[in-house]
Amino acid sequence: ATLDDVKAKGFIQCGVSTGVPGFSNADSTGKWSGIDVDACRAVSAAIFGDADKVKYTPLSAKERFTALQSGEIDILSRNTTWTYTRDASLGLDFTTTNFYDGQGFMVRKDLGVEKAMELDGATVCTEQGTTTELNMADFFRKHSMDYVPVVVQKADEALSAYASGRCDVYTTDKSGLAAHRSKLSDPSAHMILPETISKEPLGPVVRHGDNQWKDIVTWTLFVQINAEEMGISSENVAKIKAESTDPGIRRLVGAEGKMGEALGLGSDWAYNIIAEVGNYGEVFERNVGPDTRVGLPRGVNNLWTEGGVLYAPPVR
Amino acid sequence: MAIEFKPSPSLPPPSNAVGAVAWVRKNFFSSPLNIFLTVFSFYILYLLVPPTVEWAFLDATWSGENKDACTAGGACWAFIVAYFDQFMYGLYPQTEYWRINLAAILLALLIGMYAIKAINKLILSIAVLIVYPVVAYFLFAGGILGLEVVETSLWGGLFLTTLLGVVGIVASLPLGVVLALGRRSNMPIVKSVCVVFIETVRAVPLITILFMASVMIPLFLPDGLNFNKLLRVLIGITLFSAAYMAEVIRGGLQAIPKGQYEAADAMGLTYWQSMLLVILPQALKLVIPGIVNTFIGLFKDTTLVYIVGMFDLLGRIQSATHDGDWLGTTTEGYAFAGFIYWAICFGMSRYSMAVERKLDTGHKRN
Amino acid sequence: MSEKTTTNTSFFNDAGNRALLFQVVLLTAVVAIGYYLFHNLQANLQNQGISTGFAFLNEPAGFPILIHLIEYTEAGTYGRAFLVALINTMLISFIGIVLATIIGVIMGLARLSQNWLVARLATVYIETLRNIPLLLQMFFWYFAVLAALPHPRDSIIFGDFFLNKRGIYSPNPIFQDGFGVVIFGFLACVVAAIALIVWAKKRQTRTGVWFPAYWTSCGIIVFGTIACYFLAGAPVTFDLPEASRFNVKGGMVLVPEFVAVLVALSTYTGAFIAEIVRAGILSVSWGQTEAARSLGMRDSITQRLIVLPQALRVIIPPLTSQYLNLAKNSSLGAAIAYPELVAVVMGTTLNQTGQAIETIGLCMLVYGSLSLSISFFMNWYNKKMSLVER
Amino acid sequence: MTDRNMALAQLEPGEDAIIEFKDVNKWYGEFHVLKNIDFSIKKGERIVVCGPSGSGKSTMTRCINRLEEHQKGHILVDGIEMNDNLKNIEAIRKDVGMVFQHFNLFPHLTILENLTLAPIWVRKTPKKEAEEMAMHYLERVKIANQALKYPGQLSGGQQQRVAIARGLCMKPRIMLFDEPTSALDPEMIKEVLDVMIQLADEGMTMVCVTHEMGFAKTVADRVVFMDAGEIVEANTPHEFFDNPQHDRTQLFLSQILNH
Amino acid sequence: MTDRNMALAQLEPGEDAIIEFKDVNKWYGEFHVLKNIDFSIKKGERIVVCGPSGSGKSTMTRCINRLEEHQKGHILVDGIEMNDNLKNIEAIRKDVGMVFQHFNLFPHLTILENLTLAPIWVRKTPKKEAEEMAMHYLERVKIANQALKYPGQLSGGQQQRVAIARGLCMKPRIMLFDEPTSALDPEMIKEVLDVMIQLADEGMTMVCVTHEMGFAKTVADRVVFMDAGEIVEANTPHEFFDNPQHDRTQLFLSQILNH
Ligand SMILES: Nc1ncnc2c1ncn2[C@@H]1O[C@H](COP(=O)(O)OP(=O)(O)OP(=O)(O)O)[C@@H](O)[C@H]1O
Ligand SMILES: Nc1ncnc2c1ncn2[C@@H]1O[C@H](COP(=O)(O)OP(=O)(O)OP(=O)(O)O)[C@@H](O)[C@H]1O
Ligand SMILES: [Mg+2]
Ligand SMILES: [Mg+2]
Repeated sequence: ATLDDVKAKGFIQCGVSTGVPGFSNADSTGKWSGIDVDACRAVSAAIFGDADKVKYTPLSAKERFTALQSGEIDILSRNTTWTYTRDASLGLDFTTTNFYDGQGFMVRKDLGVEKAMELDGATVCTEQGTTTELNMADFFRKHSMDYVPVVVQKADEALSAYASGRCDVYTTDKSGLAAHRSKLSDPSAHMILPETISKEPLGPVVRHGDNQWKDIVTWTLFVQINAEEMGISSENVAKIKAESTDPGIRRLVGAEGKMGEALGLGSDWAYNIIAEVGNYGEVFERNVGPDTRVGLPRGVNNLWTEGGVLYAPPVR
Repeated sequence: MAIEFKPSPSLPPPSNAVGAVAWVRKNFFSSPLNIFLTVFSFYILYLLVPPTVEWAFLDATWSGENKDACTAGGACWAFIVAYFDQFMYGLYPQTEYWRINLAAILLALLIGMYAIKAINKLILSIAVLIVYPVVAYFLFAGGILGLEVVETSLWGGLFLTTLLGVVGIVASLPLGVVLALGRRSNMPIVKSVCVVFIETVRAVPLITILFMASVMIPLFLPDGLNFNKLLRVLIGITLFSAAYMAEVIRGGLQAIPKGQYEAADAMGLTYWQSMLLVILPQALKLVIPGIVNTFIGLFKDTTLVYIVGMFDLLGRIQSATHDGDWLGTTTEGYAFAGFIYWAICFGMSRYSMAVERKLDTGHKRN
Repeated sequence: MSEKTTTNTSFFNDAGNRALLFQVVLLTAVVAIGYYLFHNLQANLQNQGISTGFAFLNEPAGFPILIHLIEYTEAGTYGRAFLVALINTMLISFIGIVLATIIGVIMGLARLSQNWLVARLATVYIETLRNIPLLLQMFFWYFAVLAALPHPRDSIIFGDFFLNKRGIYSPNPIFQDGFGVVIFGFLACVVAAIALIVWAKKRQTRTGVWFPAYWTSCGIIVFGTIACYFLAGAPVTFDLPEASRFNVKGGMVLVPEFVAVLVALSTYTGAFIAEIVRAGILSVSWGQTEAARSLGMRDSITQRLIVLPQALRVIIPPLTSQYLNLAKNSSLGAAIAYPELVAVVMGTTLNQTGQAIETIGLCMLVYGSLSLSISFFMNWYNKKMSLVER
Repeated sequence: MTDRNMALAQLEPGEDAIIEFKDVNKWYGEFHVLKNIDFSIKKGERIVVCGPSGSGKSTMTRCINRLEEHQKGHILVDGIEMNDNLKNIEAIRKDVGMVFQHFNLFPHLTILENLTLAPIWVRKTPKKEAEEMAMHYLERVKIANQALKYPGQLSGGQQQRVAIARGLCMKPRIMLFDEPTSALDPEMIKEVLDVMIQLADEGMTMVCVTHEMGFAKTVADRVVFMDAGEIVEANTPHEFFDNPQHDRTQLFLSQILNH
Repeated sequence: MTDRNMALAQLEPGEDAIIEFKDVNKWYGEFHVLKNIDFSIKKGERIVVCGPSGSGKSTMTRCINRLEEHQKGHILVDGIEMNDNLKNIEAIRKDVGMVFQHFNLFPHLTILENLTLAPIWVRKTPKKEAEEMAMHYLERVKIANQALKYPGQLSGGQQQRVAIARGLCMKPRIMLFDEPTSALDPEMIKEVLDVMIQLADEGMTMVCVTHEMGFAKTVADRVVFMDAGEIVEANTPHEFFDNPQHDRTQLFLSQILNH
């Protein structure tokens, strides 16, 4: 089973993108960061009590599924959209969603386009082998608009092609758009159109058939969401563990019961996740929040209690 | 009675036959077509050279923090300067650069030692081919003697390019020899296995092989058995160029006269003795140009690892040009990469010519 | 007589047995490894519930393809997409081979030119392009050249032709009724031209009198066809490109991806071909040229009848490998959005269906047969050439 | 020096000269290879050129059909001056046949095609006629039965004879031979010389670079001896062999005869 | 035919035979190249093999050290049968030296290395010893001073002598020569034959394919004449030249002697 393998080799092999700021991106010293990276780090914290026992494999969109299928990586955490076909026939299991996204369009401001419906006849750049490619096709077909697709092998090159003026429009998930816009030389000269043309639930993916591993990855995220809901953060978790009397919280941080055992983990697994990586809100703010270069609002990715859709099953 | 013969003195040629004027006339203006070609060539030079010189030198900017520093309108070499370390070493930790440098110096020293007569070439070769790789591996990867472990995923830049090239070259040669011998074997199964392998590999693009190596091999291995991606890519590259190498070497083997095989047989040498002592030394020497061409091809082909998500020199440059601070420096990046690859490949081909000449005077003098 | 014929030999010392044994071991090893890999593959596929088989080829693809010579929409099947990609690969290979050959021959001859400057320029061209990786050259042609071209709004316009970042736009001919007449006229002209050449050749054999048949027949084909065209009432209208909001609309367009791949492939391979051509020509000794000259033959005839036929023998085999390389290298087009086989099949299709084995197998099969057919054709041609010679 | 050239010039009236060298000089780069060659050859004359290796014999001969350019002086062949004019060169080359030491047959063509190529393409002879003529010459050199073979299938002597027949097929008025026998073994040399003697008997103008002194004695009208790019001596074979004027010639002859 | 073979067999008692051919047949594909060769050679005998080109002389010789395989019959060398047994072949080849017409020296090795290669790798002689022995044989063939040159730097006759020395260095008991002089000029032929005569005098068993009839007369114990894959006649030189039994032999000899 994957868990045993991972424990035996001492680290998690995590498949990430080749560089989307805020989601998974390596800095000039080779240190990876981003929401997708933190997903892997949280799992590592749950298993090893140390968030840094992760090795990263940068993958282009077209390599990613094969890499996971073949066992090259243990978790694919690389803004991958959860779709029916992928879940059902690729030999993959989507765990849960850590980022609710939707596809959008980015254009140059001086083009004078305000709405996606004005894009008839435009040239559109996107990355090869993604749902984006299909959504784009569906969108233009649905509205019987003409377009010229320029499908580039890697996201980076697709962005380059857009930047060099090969295309009028760059399309990908809106989070990606924001991240990519931050990479452009003059971000303010580009705008993201208001429409969202698809649902893009993004989350970590694991191989089909290993339920234990799937549960670990799934519940790692649920722990982070629950922690935010309960107000537990990396800052106060130690204090809370020592002082809290709320049985729900005590169960979560491992002060009571042996919740980790069912997953094959230690009882402080959730504690470690929160201590090492933080709760969901922390992860979001740190990587893509308004104060970062990417600058995304919390929006739909907020707790259900705050008007978002994040709703994690209780840990009990 | 015999008239004495004194050869008339040699006169200098008429001025229109030699010297700069004659040279110019003969090379540039000897016929209408020639005149046209000359004018046309000068026009092309005029189109290409001044703007290039202006862009690359006169108007270039050599230092700066980001693209905004490059205001002169020429090349923005500041970008290369800023990213130079990454282009050379990839994401290898800065504090550990000395390990790569040390390995490079060691290799240069070892190769330089070939020039010294007193050293036994066999021992030296063993050192270069067996001891050195082990030492270099531990230097690069670390993990012993208190060296910090450096993940292969951090290896990149020119370092990775060189590593892929050198390992591919060193490993594909012996494999190519074996395949070539196999293809010329008179054992039908050995022969067909080699033929099928060589022809299949030669028929498909390197990309497919790299793709297989980088993501598909694990599908063919039992659960849990897996090995490093860099290693898999190396194996892919090696197999690929071994197939080409085999064909080159086969050409050399075919050029050795049958008499040499027979003489070796008649002297009682075994198959492997006669190959190693008699046939291969001659065959390999014959095909040095072909071997070097394969090396150069291999070295250039290492750029394809970029497509399977490894960051060699080209990959590093390509991703650096996406840095928001340096957007629009694509041309500089490509020019730099082009120059490095060119210098190495061109150097290799010239070096091989020199080696060939040297071996030539050494052995065949008829 | 035969009392001491056979000294008993151990089984392993017999040359035949040894060879047999070795081969059996090798075969067993190959089969065993093959079986082992296959077995693992099956187990892995089963474990992970990955579907297998080629049924996906009949399912709708749902993704667009930039360049399609045959009818293709997003509603087409994966099989259709595969076909489109295959045609794109063959298209770029074929045009690339033709262009590379032309460039190679010109550059090879230029390097042998008496004109010092021309020879040097050709040398610089060859030594530069040969020693820089093709992928880099593709990136260069795509991104650097793309950057240099104007936005569609500031298109460079020559009459009905537009040049901008989106490509080269030209009028697209639309054939009306009556175009059949033109085609028929064209074919008739070709037949007439061939007849003329045959007649001229016959007459020359008979009487020795020359007739410039090649130029005349070119004239017949060109002017005859034009005449037919107007006689038929000019049955072609043009869909002219015109500037629209984002792009130039209508007309025929050569997209930058195609142009970049084509330029990169043909200039790169052309540099190799140039060296092959040069070596081939140099392999024909100067004595041959001198002999022809001393017989009073003009240099053009000497080249055509004496030097070239002999040089071709040396040129063709290495030329074949260059053609094969070009076909395989077209797969690098995937890196810059040219929708060829690797991009469409190993890229998008593989990603949507997840069937790595089938898609990669398909690709390898295609390249294998493409390579085979090129070398088959070239071997046939080579044989024909050498038959004529010997 | 001048008087030596005068002496040579006196030998030629020059009126019915078919080849005239007037003070010809040639350089290879800085190297002065032909010095003041002043010499003419009458119609029907048979000239043998000899001299030490490197003395410029080949160069002089090749100037006659402008396989080499000269830089000073004039060469007139059949009254036409050899200069950059392509028309002239073509016209002369039609009239001047040349046989090379290394044959230079076209290996990709049959013997017959080797012979008919130039007549068909240069002289515009009908193919049939050209072939008949070719067969005629092949018979003369006694290898008509080899017509459909390729050069690679013939022996050296046979190849050399094909080369001669090829030259003859253009019906040249002048034939140049550049050491046509030095690559052959004695038996083959005899074959080839026989053919040349036969040609000579028919009155063709011939310039032949050779060291076959037997041939020179039998056939030549004049023997020209060159050294260091100059014509040292030109005389009838009789005078040349029995009574050489220059000490250089004497030295050379003594070496050849002793060999 | 049978009685001829009988006659030949009678000449050999066969007891101390060192090479025995027993009814040997060989085919190249469909082509029957050796037919019923039945013949034996005594220790110390010197055999000269002659016959027209293509008659199978080389093939027969090369069967002795199994550079060629035979398909029927038996060949025994030193009592060991030549068959697929690798051990046997290796053992025989150590004992049988061969000198090829085209020398087949190894061009990438010096003369000395050419000579010491087999002793060192096959006989496992220490390098020093092998070199001493090599120098000894080089002296015997009078080219010790060339030891450090490469084959390409020697003349044909010298190369041939190196080839002989190389064969001798394995201290073989049998030497096979396949037309060792046919590529040489008369002067060099003499040099080489002298060396061979010297060897013969020392009692080595020799099989020599040659058309040097002088050599045959001086040295051979028996002359074997082959045609069309058969041994037509085998006899002492005296008998063979003065009193050939078969008209085929007579015809052949008349050609050779008239040449
Ligand atoms: N292309 C060339 N460039 C420079 N020097 C040359 C060239 N061709 C010939 N020479 C020199 O010109 C001189 C005359 O050459 P030529 O071939 O005419 O001599 P030759 O009298 O025919 O000698 P041989 O009897 O050896 O054929 C020689 O010294 C030769 O080295
Ligand atoms: N490898 C081969 N395949 C087919 N036929 C062969 C082969 N080698 C030799 N032959 C034929 O076998 C016959 C005998 O050849 P062999 O070399 O023994 O003749 P030979 O007597 O040595 O002639 P020569 O005096 O010309 O060397 C010849 O007709 C030759 O054509
Ligand atoms: Mg000469
Ligand atoms: Mg023979």
